Order: sequence, then C-alpha cells, then structure tokens
Amino acid sequence: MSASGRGISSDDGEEPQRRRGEGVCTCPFCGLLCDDITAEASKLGVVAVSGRACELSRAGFSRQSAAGLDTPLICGQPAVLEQAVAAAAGILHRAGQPLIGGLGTDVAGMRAALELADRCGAVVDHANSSAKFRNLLAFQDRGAITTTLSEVRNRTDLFVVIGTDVASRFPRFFERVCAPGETLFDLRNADRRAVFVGAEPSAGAPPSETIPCARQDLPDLLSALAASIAGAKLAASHAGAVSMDRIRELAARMSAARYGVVAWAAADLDFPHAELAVQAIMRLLITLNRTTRFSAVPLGGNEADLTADAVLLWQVGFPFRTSFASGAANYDPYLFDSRRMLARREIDAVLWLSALSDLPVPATSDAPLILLAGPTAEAARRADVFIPVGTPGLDHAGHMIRTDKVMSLRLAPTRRPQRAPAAQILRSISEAMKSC
Amino acid sequence: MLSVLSGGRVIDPANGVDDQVRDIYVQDGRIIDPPQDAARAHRIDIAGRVVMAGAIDMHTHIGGGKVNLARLMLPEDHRGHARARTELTRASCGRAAPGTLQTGYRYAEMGYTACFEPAMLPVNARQAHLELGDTPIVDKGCYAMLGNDDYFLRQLAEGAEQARINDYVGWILDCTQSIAIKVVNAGGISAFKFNLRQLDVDQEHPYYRVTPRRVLQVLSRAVHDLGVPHGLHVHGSNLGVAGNVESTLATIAAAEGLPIHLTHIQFHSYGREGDRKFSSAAARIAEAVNANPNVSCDVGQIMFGQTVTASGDNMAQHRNADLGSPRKSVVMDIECDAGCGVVPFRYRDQSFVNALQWAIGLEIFLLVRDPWRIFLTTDHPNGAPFTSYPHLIRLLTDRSFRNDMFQKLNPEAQAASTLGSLTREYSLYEIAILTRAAPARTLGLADRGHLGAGAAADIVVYREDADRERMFATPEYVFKDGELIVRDGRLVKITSGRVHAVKPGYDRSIEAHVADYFERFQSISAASMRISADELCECGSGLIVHDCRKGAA
Amino acid sequence: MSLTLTLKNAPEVPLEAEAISPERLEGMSASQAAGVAVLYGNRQAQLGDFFGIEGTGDGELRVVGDCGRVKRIGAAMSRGRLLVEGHAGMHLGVGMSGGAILVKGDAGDSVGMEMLGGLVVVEGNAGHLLGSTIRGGRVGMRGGEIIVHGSVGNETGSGMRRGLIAVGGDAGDFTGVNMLAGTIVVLGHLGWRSGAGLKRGSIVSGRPAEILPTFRYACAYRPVMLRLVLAHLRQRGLPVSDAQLRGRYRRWSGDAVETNRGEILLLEQ
Amino acid sequence: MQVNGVAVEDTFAEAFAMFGARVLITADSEKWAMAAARSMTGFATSVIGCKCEAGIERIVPAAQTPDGRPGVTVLLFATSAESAGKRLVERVGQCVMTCPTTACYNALPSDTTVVVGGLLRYFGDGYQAAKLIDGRRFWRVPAMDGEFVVEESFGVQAAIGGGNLLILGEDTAPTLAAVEAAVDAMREVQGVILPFPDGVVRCGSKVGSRYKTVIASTNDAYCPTLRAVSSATRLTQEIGCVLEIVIDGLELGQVEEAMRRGMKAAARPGVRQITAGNYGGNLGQYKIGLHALMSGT
Repeated sequence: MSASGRGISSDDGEEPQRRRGEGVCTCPFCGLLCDDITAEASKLGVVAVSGRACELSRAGFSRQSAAGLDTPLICGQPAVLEQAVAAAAGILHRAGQPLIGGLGTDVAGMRAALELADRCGAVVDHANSSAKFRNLLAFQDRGAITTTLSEVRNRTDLFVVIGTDVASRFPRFFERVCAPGETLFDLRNADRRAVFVGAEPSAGAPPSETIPCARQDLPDLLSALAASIAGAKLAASHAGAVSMDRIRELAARMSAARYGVVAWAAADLDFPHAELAVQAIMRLLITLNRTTRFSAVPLGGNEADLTADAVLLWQVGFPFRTSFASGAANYDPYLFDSRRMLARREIDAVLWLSALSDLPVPATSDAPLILLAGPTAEAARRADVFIPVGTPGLDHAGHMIRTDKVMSLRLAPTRRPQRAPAAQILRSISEAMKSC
Repeated sequence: MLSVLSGGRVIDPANGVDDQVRDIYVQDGRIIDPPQDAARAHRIDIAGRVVMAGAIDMHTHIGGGKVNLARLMLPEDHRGHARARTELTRASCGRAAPGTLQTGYRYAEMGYTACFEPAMLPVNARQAHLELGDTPIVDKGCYAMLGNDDYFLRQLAEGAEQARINDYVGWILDCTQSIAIKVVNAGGISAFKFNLRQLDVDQEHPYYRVTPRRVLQVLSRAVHDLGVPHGLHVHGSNLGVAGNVESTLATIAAAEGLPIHLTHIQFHSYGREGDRKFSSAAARIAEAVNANPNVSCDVGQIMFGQTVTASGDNMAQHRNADLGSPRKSVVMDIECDAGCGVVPFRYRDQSFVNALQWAIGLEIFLLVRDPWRIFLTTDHPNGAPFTSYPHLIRLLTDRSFRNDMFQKLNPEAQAASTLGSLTREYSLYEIAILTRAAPARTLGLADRGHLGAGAAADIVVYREDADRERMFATPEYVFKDGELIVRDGRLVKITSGRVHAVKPGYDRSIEAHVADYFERFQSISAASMRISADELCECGSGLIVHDCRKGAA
Repeated sequence: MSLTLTLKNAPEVPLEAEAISPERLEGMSASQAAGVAVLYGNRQAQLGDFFGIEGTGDGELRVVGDCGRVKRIGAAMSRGRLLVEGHAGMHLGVGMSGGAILVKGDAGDSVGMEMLGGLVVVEGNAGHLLGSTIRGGRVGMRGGEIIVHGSVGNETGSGMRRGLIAVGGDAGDFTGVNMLAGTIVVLGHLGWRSGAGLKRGSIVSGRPAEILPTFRYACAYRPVMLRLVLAHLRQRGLPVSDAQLRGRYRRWSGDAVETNRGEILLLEQ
Repeated sequence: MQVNGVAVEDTFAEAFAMFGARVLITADSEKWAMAAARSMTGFATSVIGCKCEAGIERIVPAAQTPDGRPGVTVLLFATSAESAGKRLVERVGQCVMTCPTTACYNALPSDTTVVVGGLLRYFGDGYQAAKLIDGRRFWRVPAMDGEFVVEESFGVQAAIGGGNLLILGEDTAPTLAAVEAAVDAMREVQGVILPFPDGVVRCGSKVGSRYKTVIASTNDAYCPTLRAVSSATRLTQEIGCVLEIVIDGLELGQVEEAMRRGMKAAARPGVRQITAGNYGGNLGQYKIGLHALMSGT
C-alpha cells in the first residue's frame, strides 16, 4: 500500500456515468472542465460528444477513444504487459538521473507517478511547465489576487484580456461566464465590456475594443500600465508601440471598474521575459484593490498541468521542477527544468506520461525512453518501452482541477474501459522496481 | 489479535480516570474489557508510563486550496524542513505549510490520531478530501464553510424560513462529507466582493441587507435543529483588529444561547487601550466564556518565528497583506461561495503587538475555567505550526518556564499583560481533556478521545518527564486503530486514516431548488458538488459516519 | 601543504559536490578526503571516485580539471581559499558567507546564488542567474562580491539585496531584475530589460543600453560613488579604464512600477 | 643643555589625553578640497573656547585617495569620543557637505567609531542612499552639484593634546622667524597638527585667574611686560618676545618627534631659550621632557 493513502481510482469498469440526464459528463480536454456535455460510446467504444461540447472536446474524445496502439511495445516489438513493466522498471532502476515528465494525467496518475519518482530518485516536470512558470515565478515572488469562474459570471463588468484570444485554448470561456445573461446581482450582460491587449477578441466576448501590441512588447506595456495605475508620471511617449495616452486611458477605465478581471493564458505568453508581464499584472492588481476590486484570471489547466502540479504541491510542498535524487525533495525551477536538463544531457532515462493527448516527447538524446500514452502516441515505436494507458473521463474515473485552482471535478468513465489507468501501470512499475 | 498495555498510568478524563494504573486490552483495533483468556494477550509492559487516548486537533488547516496556495508560496520555508525518504516513508517537506505526507507523519509522531480541517469551502471540498486522502495515518474531518455563499445570503434576504435553510445546511454537510459547519467573518467575505473593507456584527451587508448577527442566528439554529454535535464553528468578525473584543462579545450574544464555538479566539480578544491603542481583552473574553455554557473556544495561540496565515477571511487577509513577511500574499474570491487569503507571517518576540498576542492567548488559556470548553490549538499554521504543541503544553503546565519566556518579551508588552500574575498550571488530566476528551465530545466522536471499552484503539504512551515539552514531543508508543505506528518517536508503520462525518436528515426536495440555482448562477452543476462515499474512497479515505444528536428535527 | 583535487573520471550526469570546500576538507588527509560523500545523480558516491587527491586540507584547496559538470563547488563555504584551475559547474559558491573562490576558467549557471559574503572571481565567463535568487524566492545575493572578467548570462543579480557584482564583458537580458539594492557594474553591454522591477540599487554600464519605458532620465553627472566602486574594482584586478573611472554617466531613475528609487548609470560616449 | 647655542631648559611639556579623528576630504580639484579643509578647521584653536582643536594634516595625492581625486586630511581633537563625533557632524555638515564637489571619508581605522554620515544622511530627506563597498558603508546625499558622499562612521582614538614649546627670543622678528621655521619643520610630521593660527600662539595661558568666572588667563610668567610686577615671571631681562607652539597628535611619539624637530629648527640666532609650559605635572597625563627629546639626537 502506498504511503499516500489507499483506494486510488477504481479501474474495474464502473458503469458509465449517469447524471443530469443521459450521458451528461465532464470534459478533461481543457482547463475549464465543462461538466455539461453529453457523451455517447459506440459499440467499439468510440465516444462522441454532443450538446454544448466544443471542438477541443469533440476532437479530444474521438482522438483518445479511437482505435490505435493498444498493446505494449518493447523497442517497437509487441510485448506482454508484464515484460513491458519489468523492462520499464529495469531502465529506471539503472538510471542515475531519471526524469518523469509529460504528466498529462489525473490525480490518481500523478499520485502513482510521485510514488515512483520517490522510489527511483527522479526529477519531475510537466510538459507545460515552461508556460506555467511564467505565472509561478511572479506568484512566488509577490503572490496574487485572483477570482474564479462563478464570480466572473456574476460580477465582472470589465475584462482586460492580455495576449490571448482565449477561444483557441479555452473555447467556451466567454460562453460560460457571459452567455447565461442572468446574474445574481444588478449586473446585466449589456453592461460588460472587454479590452483585448495584444490579441484579437474571441467569439462570445462582450463588446470589445482592441489595443494592438506585439506580444514581446507586452511586458513593457503592462509595466507602463502598472506604473500609470500607481500614479507614476512616465516620460516615455510609448511602451512598445502603444502611446502612453492610450495606456493612461486604459488605466483610468480599470480604476473605474467595479469588479474587473485581467485574463491571460500563460501558454500564449510565449516570448522572452513573459514573467515580467505577469509580474506587472500582479503589481497593478495590488494597486487597484486599494480602491476597487480587480482580480486575475490566469487561464490554464490544459493537459492537467494544474492538476498534476497541485498533487505534487500537496504531497511534497514543492511545485514542478522538483528532484527526488538525493532522497529528499529539492525544488529549483531553473536547475530542474527538464528541457534544460535534457539539452545538457543531465538526464539518463525518461518516463513520459501523456494520458490526455499525445504530448510531443522532447529530444531525449541517447537516454532510454519509457512512454505511457494513448492510442495516437507518435513516439511509441522509437520508445524503448511503450505501454498504452487509458484516458480519465473515458476509460476510467479520475479527478482534475480547473483553471481557477479551486474547482476540482470528478471525471466518470464514458465507455467500458479499453486501456488501464496510468495509475495502475505506474504502481506496477513501482512494485516491479522493488524486485530489481 | 489480542494485546494488552500493562501497568501504565491511565489518564482518561472522558471516563473520569485520573492517573490510575490499569491494563488496557486491545483486540481488532478496539479497546475491550479484560477478557477471560487475558493470559494469551500479547503483553506490552508500560509500567510507570503515562497513557492517554490519541490526541485530536480540532482546528488545523491541513488540506484544501488555501493550504496548497500557502505551500506554493513558501519554497523558502520548505527548504529548511525537508524529510528524506526511507524504506517506510516518502520524501516530503515543510513546517509552516507542510506537504500532506509530512503533515500525517509529524502528527502521528507527536501522538495525534485525528485532525480536523476547519475551513473547507463546499466548492473546494473535493480537493480538500483529495489532500486529506494523501495525509497518512491520522483520521480527518472537515467543517464546511457557510455564511458568505450567495445561495444562503440570497435565501436569507428573501426571508426563507429556517426549515429551508436547515435543509440546505443538511445538503451541504451530506454532499461535502463534513462533520460540522463553520462561518467565517459572517457576510464579510461576500461584502468584500462588493468592495467593503470591514463589516461589523450589526452592520448591514451592502447588497443583501442582512447583518452578520442574523447570519449567526440562522446558522447556529440550523446546526442545532439538524442535531449536528458540534455547535456552529465561528470565526468572528474583525479578526486581528484592535478593539474587536466588542464584535466577539456581540457574536456570543447573537447565538442567543445556542451552542457556538469561537475559534482562534486569541485573534478576537483585542482592546484599544494604551498608547499603542492595542491591549489585551482576555479577561473580558474569558469572563464571557465562563458565563455562557453554550460557548466553547479554541485559542489559536501564536508562537514566535516564521509561519503563514491561511484563512477564508480574505477581507482580513487583504487588510493584513502589507504586514506579511516575506512580503507576498494571495487574496482570492471564490465561486460565489467564499474566499481565501494567504499571508506569510513572522511573529517577533520584540514586537509589542506580537508579544502581547502571545500573552493574550495564554491569559485566555489560564482564565477560562472549564477545560471542556477550551481547546489547545495554534490555529495551525496561522498562530504557529502544529509542531509547537509540546512547547505550548509546557507553557501551560509549567509556570516558572512560562514566566521565563514571558520575561524575554518586549517590555512594554509585559507591562500591558497580567500573565505574570496568573499562577494556574494545567494538570496532565486537564491537558488530556483539552487535547482528547473535549474535542471528541464536542465533535460527537463517541468512540474516540477515550480509553473505555468499545473505543477505537488510538492510544499514546508517554515517558514521564518533568519537561513536558520533551515528554509530549516524542511519545514512546503510538497506536492507531490498534496498530503500533510509532515507537520512541519513530514511525514503524504507515496506515491511512479515515474521514469522520455526520449525516443529519434533511428534506431532499431542497436539491431541485439548489440544482436550479446552480444552473442559473454557478459555473458547475449542483450534481458536480456531491462527493459520494465511493468517491471519498477514490480520494483516499474511508468514511466513518457519526450519529447526530437524538431528538433533533 | 594544501589539498589538491585532480579530476580523473568526468561525471556523466551532474555530480553534486558541496564537499569540495576548504572547510569541509580541512585537516583531512588525501585518503580521508577521498572518502567524503558526494551525490552522483541519484546515487551516493565518494570524492575519490572522481578525483585524484594529494596533500592535506589546511584551509586551502586546489581543484584541477574541467569540472563543468561538477555542481555546488564551494557551496555554503564560510572561510578559506578555493582555486579552480579549469571550469566550474553550476551553483559555484551558492550561499557562501566568507572566504574566496578563484576560477581560472569558466563557471556555469547560478554562481554565488543567494550568497551572503565572501569573494568569487571568475577569470572566464559565467552563466545565467549569477548572484541571483533561487527562482521563486524573493531575495538573492545578500552580500559579498562576485567579479567575472568575461561575460555573463541572463538575470544577473536578480533579487539582489546587497553586495557587488562586476562583469568585465557583457551581461545578458534582465540584469538586476527585481533588485532590492546593491550594485551591478557591467563594463560591456547591458542586455534587454535590465533593471525591470528594480526597487533600489545601482546598475552601471560602460556602454549605451535600451532603457525600459518605466525608467526616467535624470541627468548626466560624475557620481563620486561610482569612482569609489570602480577604483575598488581596479584594485581587484578588473581592467577599468580612466574613461570609465572619470567619465560622465547618464542617470535613469526607476523602476516606476516599483518604488522608483533605483538607478541605471550609463557611461556617456 | 645647549642646541646650536640656544639653551634648552630641563623641563617638560605637560600634555593631555584627548580623542582624535582623521578625516579625508576629496574634491574635483585640490583647491576645493583645501577650501573645505580650511573651513572645517577654522575656529578650532583650543577646546576651551572652540569645543575642539583641528588642523590640516597634509595634502593627499589623487593616486592615494579611494575615489582617485586630490585630497586633504584633517585631524580633529576633542575631550571625548562622543564630543569628537558631535564636532565632526557639525563641521563635516557645515563645512564639507556644503563645499562643491567634495566627498568625505574616514582615514583613521579604529575599533572606536562615531556615526557621522549616518546622521548627515537625513539631509537627503529620504532621497539618500547607502552603499557598502569592501565592508565600508557610504551615504550618498543628493546635492545641487550632484551628490555628497560621506562615510557612515569615522574612527576615533585616544590622542594627545597640548604638547607645546615656548620660544624665548630677544625681539619679535627673530622670534617669529624661529617659530615659523619650527612650524614648517613640525608640519613634516604625520599625525600632528598645530591648531593655532599658522601654528603659533602668542597668548599662552595659565589655569585659573583672579576672576572666578574665568578658567584660564594670560600666562604672566612669560609676559615680558610683567617681568617686573609678576612674581611668577620666568624671564630674564634679555627676553623681548615669547611665542608658543601647541601640538596635538594621534600618537605620543608623533608629538615628541614634532617637538624635537621644532626645537632644532627654532634654535637659531636671536633665540635665547627654548622651554615648555607645564602645571607642575598635576594636570596632564603626559610629561614630555625636553632634554630627553634632544638627547636622542
């Protein structure tokens, strides 16, 4: 039994979920975790979603439920599960500095991954962590003032959206916070406004204006905005290509809002010094909240990055980029950046877990690769060991945490299980390591 | 298997046993009466040792979103407090906001066998249970936070009848697998979302026009009507504000005789006298507690050093953010349900305010007469990490030690406190009440907190030591449900605890109304709120349901 | 006679060797030192597995060979002298509070991270995060001096609270980001967005640089304080020209996002 | 004893324990460093009337100052470390901080220190900033020509005040010539200053007077005009003019060396006797015997 408690997710083919009418279920394919979509499984187990499901959801369910690789491979050759598990255990046992990465998985999968990491002295990092750290570094330095979807839905009169169209990563964001039209208070949908900075407005957004800005200039623009909100007189005429007058005007609008939010997707802040942009946002929120209410809505959680990070945090105390090499946990977001370590050949074995999609496996140079993934795993054949794993919310139940880090939802299976949960595979690798 | 702890000095206040030498028989995880075939029992000789039931921390923030935010914010604090893996235990970190593994291990090493998370947001219940499921060995339980959620306030504003409220409260307890109801800064967290920065007990909520007093009345009534053993768990208004003694006394009055529990009361016992406009109101508070048998409290003692404050009271936390050290903070509005705020804090013994806070906590401990109505807490981690309990026990049981500590503090604070003149010293029997018998009784854990036949075999054996801090820091034996898990302060077995909850009866027809509300205003369906007993197992914990008070509605 | 460590087996995964510090090996014979524990990836190993060792520990330590994959050399050291004849890996002298480290070659990332005192001199180049905080922490270097004759990477002196960092060559982006106080002198070019989040403290460069819009130009003058710093660096062996010592500097105040009490001083060309 | 035919009386100079500090003033040019130094050492002839005694010690070439600019060192002496600190704050604040382009550094390493820059910094009204270089803390105080840099604290050490020589001559001209020569010679010695106008004092004083409010009064024993009326007179009829040189120094040896050189230089035609003032050895902690000084050479 693991030290982290018992009864991890049930993998005994629980009845597909029945809630609020036939086949209503929760979607694991973005950080919004919509719990109002309808899924139906064909005889072959192909799951089609309908109702309010977005394109990401439809694509995700059909991709992960499609026929494909469903037998373990050792160096590209079919193998039985026991052999594959033993081979994986052997690789990890021999490794001097293994990486457990990818980590697109649910709570149960992450629990098992951490038990394994603890046993084999691995470094743990998530495929999305470079995006996540754009937020985290500012957060750990200053903290944050944030809010959640229901608050936004009922209170937000001004959206300031930074460097993302929102829709391409979180298709239903505006639908879910604005579309209902009805709010708890006297706020009407018609009262809402949005400003898109450095991005085009997405469908479903409230009446919007756009402030064009090259993405790599966002840190300067946001810093100037923060300074203006704090009342500083800046000599510069522009920040990036945006005139200071425009920035001062936005500052005034934000100060006048009753319950504004700044929304961004760290994944879209893909330029140098993005953390400075986030830091400036945190700074201006501190100033704004001296006189009004204004909060951050950092959009994330895709590929379960927030879920996996939360489990690591609560079990160990540190977020990603934590190493168990010495036997004790050691956190350093630069030192244990898996991409940096791989590039510098500091890793000599990789276990890559991708249960929700096919997260691209980074170049592992000559380090052996253990791949735990779904039916479309592109790297399966070049992996030293490939073991197919199920998708939470499809093959098995699971838990995931939503973009706002507060709501966590249960994903019930939407078809009879065809692949084993990652948690189960990882636990058997841990077991096998005991006998190495 | 049958075993017997033989020859120990038993201290078991729930059964009126004060330091009597008795044998304790354990079979299948339970304490039993001496059986006929006692001879075959596996004998553990503990002659001369002090035996108590497993300790129960009835107010400790160990799981849920705000704790995870605190963990995330304090890599600096974790670094110094890393626990390396062993063949038995896993690596984990932290002191102020430890990882769940560290939390379970440390509590068990200190002889604690049950811990209660007192501020679980209903919308965050699932994560709280996931975290508690990863907290080994100890049993857990949660208090669901109400009183700032818009459903409740809306019902109140619309003048819904008490019975309706009761059903909603029952539904919340049921679907979040909780054991009690807590209210935090009644109405204040919601008011903060309307940009109010303070809300007094008789001040109207800016939108719903209801007062905190009303919220307290209705919720304490609901908890009482439903027969929930633990009275309404109240985190008062104006936490940490000089002069908040008035709000605290008003809160006691608002209960109108119904059972309420005032939590971390130290933070609510401040006057406004003196040059610094900050003074101890411990005497007035203790007097009120002594005079109102319906009131119980836990202290929330502070200790000096680095910790982190994590609270649902984001109104107060936003107020305190600039006092934080290291200077960073998280303030969060949450799902039209509540909020949370996290501010790292460093209490300094040469700071007038901090030193006086320390003294106020101890004054309350020593001035409240009935040990059954006061509980030993630091409001972990808000006053100090739970690992400081043995030190706190020594402060309570050893007057000269207490005074030595007192004399090291900021001199002005010493002058402003009566602590030096308080001669009371807690006995081991009283300590056992504060840390075992009373918490079990107030929470309705019939089979915990005592050593009588039928009780779960959560048993702690201490070596007698005049230095109570040393004595309570490393028990010689700790048994959880009959299994030996700690020997000489070292873990020898890792088990997983269960979750204690209550299931009061309520009219299920409320669910349709709640479902409609969620459909119209919330970001998830009401169905997604429900955590079944099976799901609780997925989270990592079995469920123990305790009876509600007989004769309740 | 001091202790000399000569690298004989280059590690494949990084070797964590904070044991390579004068005080840790003080009074040890060569064979005793060879038995000192180091962390090789996720395995315990011994200094002797990687280094040939001669002499006895007397508070002076010589390390010979390309130690580019040896991390934490001189970490947390508080006294003594450490000479690296070759390259040094990441985390050289992290958290050191006293003593002196001289590296004849290059040093990796995070030299003198969260350093409290003492002196580090790197005659070659150094990597990113020199004298910085462990990312995610708030306070970086708290005292002491780091002098690099070559160039350094990004985020030099991030979160720095006190002390002196001097770079003979160029510095990368984000130099002095979130700096609380202290002094960073870069005789060459300053990278992009230097001084972002600067609270107090001084960032000096001998070349023109792009300044953030949240900094405001004050004046051109000859800061006596800078002459003190540069004269001191000259004594330390850094080639400071008379033009740099006596020159006029353009003063920019910022960062307006923060307390606006920091300065960037750029030598007038 | 005779030096170059001038009688040196077998007596001693009686000197007092004081506390001394050494201040280095630099500026863009020697002119301005000297201007600040002169201003700072003005009205500092005697602790009795000026609360401290101060003088310019020497000019320091640019190559030897911490900021590479020309400098001047000033020595300041007072009756206690605390008093020395107060005087430094007053005089550095009023005379150095105010003087264009100057900076002010401690030039006396000592375990005892007094805070100077640490108090003057408040003139910066919140705009001041500190810098720590090689273990020394400096304050930058914004000023209209840029900024004034002053060290946080200055060393003070036990020192000697009131070393003296009395030059007894036949007439004013030769006596002045003798003391001028003596002063030039004594200023070669480091660590000493001669606090009186260009190093010379003509109204040597004795302790007390016939008026009880006056603590020191004219040294009638050496006033030629009073030879016939004062019973205390120490003069012969050939003496027409007496001038005194007072020496303060950081070390006893430095004071002695200065006196030795002074006596040598002053021993010239027209001078009849060289002696020193004392109070019978009842007041001062140091007795510097003139013969002992000269027999060394």
